[in-house]
Amino acid sequence: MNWNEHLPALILIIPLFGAFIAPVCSLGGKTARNILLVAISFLTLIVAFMLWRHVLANGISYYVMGGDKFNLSLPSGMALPVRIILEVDAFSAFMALCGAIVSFAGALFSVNYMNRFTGMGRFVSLYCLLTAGMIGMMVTGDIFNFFIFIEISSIASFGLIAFWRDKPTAIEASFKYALISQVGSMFILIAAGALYGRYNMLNMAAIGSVLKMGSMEKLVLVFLVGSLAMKCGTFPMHMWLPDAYAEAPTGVTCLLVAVSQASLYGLMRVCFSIYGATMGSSFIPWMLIVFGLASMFFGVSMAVVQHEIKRLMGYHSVSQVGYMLLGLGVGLLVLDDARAMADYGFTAIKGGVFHIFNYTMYKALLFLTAGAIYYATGKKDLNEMGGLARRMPYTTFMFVIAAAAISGLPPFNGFVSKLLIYESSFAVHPFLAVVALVTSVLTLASFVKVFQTAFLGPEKSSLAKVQEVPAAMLIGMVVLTAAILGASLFPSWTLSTLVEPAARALVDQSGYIGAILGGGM
Amino acid sequence: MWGKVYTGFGYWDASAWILFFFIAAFFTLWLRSQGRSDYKKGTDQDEIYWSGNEVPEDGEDITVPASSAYWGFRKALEPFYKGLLGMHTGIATDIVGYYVIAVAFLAVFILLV
Amino acid sequence: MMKLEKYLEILPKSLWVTTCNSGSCNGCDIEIVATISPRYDIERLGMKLVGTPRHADVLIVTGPVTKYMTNRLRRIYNQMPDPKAVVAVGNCGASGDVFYKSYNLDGPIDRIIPVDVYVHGCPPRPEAIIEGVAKAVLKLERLREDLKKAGEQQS
Amino acid sequence: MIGNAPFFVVGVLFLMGLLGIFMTKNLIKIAIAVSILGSSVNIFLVALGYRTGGTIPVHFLAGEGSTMVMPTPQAMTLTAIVIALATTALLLSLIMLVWRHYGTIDVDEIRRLRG
Repeated sequence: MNWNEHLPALILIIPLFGAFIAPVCSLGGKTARNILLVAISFLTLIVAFMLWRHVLANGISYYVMGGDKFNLSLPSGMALPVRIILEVDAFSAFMALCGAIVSFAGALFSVNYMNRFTGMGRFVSLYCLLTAGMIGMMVTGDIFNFFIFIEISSIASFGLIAFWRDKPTAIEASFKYALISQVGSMFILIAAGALYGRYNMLNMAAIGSVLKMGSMEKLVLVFLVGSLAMKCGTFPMHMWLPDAYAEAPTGVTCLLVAVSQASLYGLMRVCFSIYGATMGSSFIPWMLIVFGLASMFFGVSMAVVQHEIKRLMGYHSVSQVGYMLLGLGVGLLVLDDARAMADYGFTAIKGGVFHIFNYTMYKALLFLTAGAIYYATGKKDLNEMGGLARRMPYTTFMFVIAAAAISGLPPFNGFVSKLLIYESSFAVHPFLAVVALVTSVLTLASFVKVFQTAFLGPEKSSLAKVQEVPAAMLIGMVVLTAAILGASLFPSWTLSTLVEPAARALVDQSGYIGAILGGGM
Repeated sequence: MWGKVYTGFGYWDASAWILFFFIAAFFTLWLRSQGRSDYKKGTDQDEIYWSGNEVPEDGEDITVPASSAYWGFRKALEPFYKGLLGMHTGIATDIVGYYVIAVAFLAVFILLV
Repeated sequence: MMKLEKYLEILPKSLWVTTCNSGSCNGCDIEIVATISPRYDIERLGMKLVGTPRHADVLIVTGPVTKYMTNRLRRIYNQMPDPKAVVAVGNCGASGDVFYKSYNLDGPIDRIIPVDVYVHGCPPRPEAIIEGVAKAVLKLERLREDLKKAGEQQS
Repeated sequence: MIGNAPFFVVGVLFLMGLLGIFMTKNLIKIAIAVSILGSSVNIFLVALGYRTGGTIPVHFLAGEGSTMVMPTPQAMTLTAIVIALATTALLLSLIMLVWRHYGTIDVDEIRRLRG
């Protein structure tokens, strides 16, 4: 058996193994623990990359836990899909690659950033667990396992957000996130149970193949869409997000960005692969578009008036998720209209998928630069900063690149994905593109504010002793900067190799189902 | 690799923009090189002009804090921001409330349409 | 480095002027504003008011110099690039006028910085100010010649 | 009708849980409400797995009956219970820390992060 076939399991097992070995390893001292953290996340990155290559070359790869077929055949000839299955198509592999890059960068950053604190054994353990949960959400092909991985990542993130447990605000943020995500998970579980009760199956592909739209399915769809939209921070349910992002240690915030993208992945998987063309009405696509517009506009208008650097970036996460919902919602709207799909729908999906990659990279980088500022100055409030560009030239350089990318300044990658989204959503209604453009302007405005108040201006006496952050943290940022610059300078290459297979896999519902069922049970 | 990205209405070419960037950078640097270099260094001639006053040693005294940035924007949109900030109460049950209301709204409307 | 000769040949009679109010009653300042307004319009002569001494050729000072303004006036003068000329506008700047020997004065202006042209009047008419600035052009041309010679000797 | 009784119970419990979260101000009571919510979902899963007259799906104990109860919902419920246990423990420990830092467990007072 070729070991390439075990990649979907390996990508889960490596971080999970890291999570459980961490307490043992931290007995060996600081160095052993740091090496473990970096090595585990680097291995995950390598496996994610190989998995991505494998999926691109050989099509959808799936892995059955404890057997070679996912269904149990009874002597009577009846087949029941009971086994746990991991299914990785190009979209999942793409998301896992994004998540692994961010996890690696966050781990490199955390090595120095968390050096001054105790309890690092727990930190490493939870960090690996969060990575495992995040990647699990992306590779699983089973809706109940999706719930389990959501819970794993939620529980790990509660612990990590409240890691500085002597800070009251960290506890508060963690509690808010715990409460809302617990209620949300219950909705997801009830939806999974309802699907099981209806079809006797939990496998996403198998459910997708037999799904018939009825009242129950509609409610299930709403529960899943609402909860997953909450987990990735869409507008009326985003209030936990800036709190949690601002209070978590920075390496973790960087990873939380990828975790919210995993929830977005779940949302898209439900909408495109389980429901897909059987959705019937255009209500949910329009609701995704409306949620997207609302998150975009209100998120960024909250961000403009913030003066705490990570909180401001947290509100930007809300507004950037809006772009992806807009792009993917437009794609979902025209899913069963072949002509409109070829005209602009597929462009919208490409834009949305490309924006996922871009957003994960530059938002993680922005959070890392904010963390570098916090590490160097010990300050979070923009009012107390100024003139840091002279003291921290490398951080400033990387901040400028990330800020230009998130504001959609050409020639950076944010511009390319936003351009795809503008032009395709314009075809649906000009108003959508107008809101997206205004949001982009306000994004630029608020990052000009951050740049001007934190990095420019005269030096302050209170910041006279500030120095550039250590090399390991810089390397963590350089990884993400390289990803941004690569996607910026070679947009057509990135689109054709990275984005287009993922977008095609997302749209191709019958391919997703057929790879598992192999032409019927 | 350097090719164009077609958006359906037009295209985007990163290399054209980078070429433009270098041309613009060249002109900017050329203009800058035309500046006068005959001022007397170390005297008041290379000091900051601060309305004739002495420039404070500490930057703390002359920076505009971030809270004051976009003051006019915020003032002009006062009613909008009042509503928006009023929504962000920061109470945990309100956060859950918005979520449940959103889900309930979706559930009712998807059954109606 | 010394490309000064080249600069000095560019628009030799287009003066950029900055003003400094060293404690006047604002009468002279209003006349200066009237000078740039359409009726007198010194910009047709190539002159204009600029906001900072760093860009200026001529400094127009109004008012007797109060104690508070002494250092500031000196600093503004020092911050102007060479060659530079100073025009004192109004009687106060020339002699102190009604504030003569007042306890709060360090002036008149020529005790603080070298003045090249005095424009009298309380306040002077815009025509007088224009004439004063035109006289400053002569002074500046002489300074330029000196600087050119110095530059040639250096090279 | 009587067959649907578990689902009515589930609905009532679920609404009770949600209302408990909104109506009470005490963090401990909110944690209890979240547990009730979790329990209602667990009851839902267990009720789904029931087949009238079904037996356990193990061959040597199956007896005469040909209807067998699928073990999947039980497995799901057990997993969900374990997860609910973990989150409840985390919620309670967070509430403990909130009490330590804020000196109150009134949910309206815990709002330093806002705006």
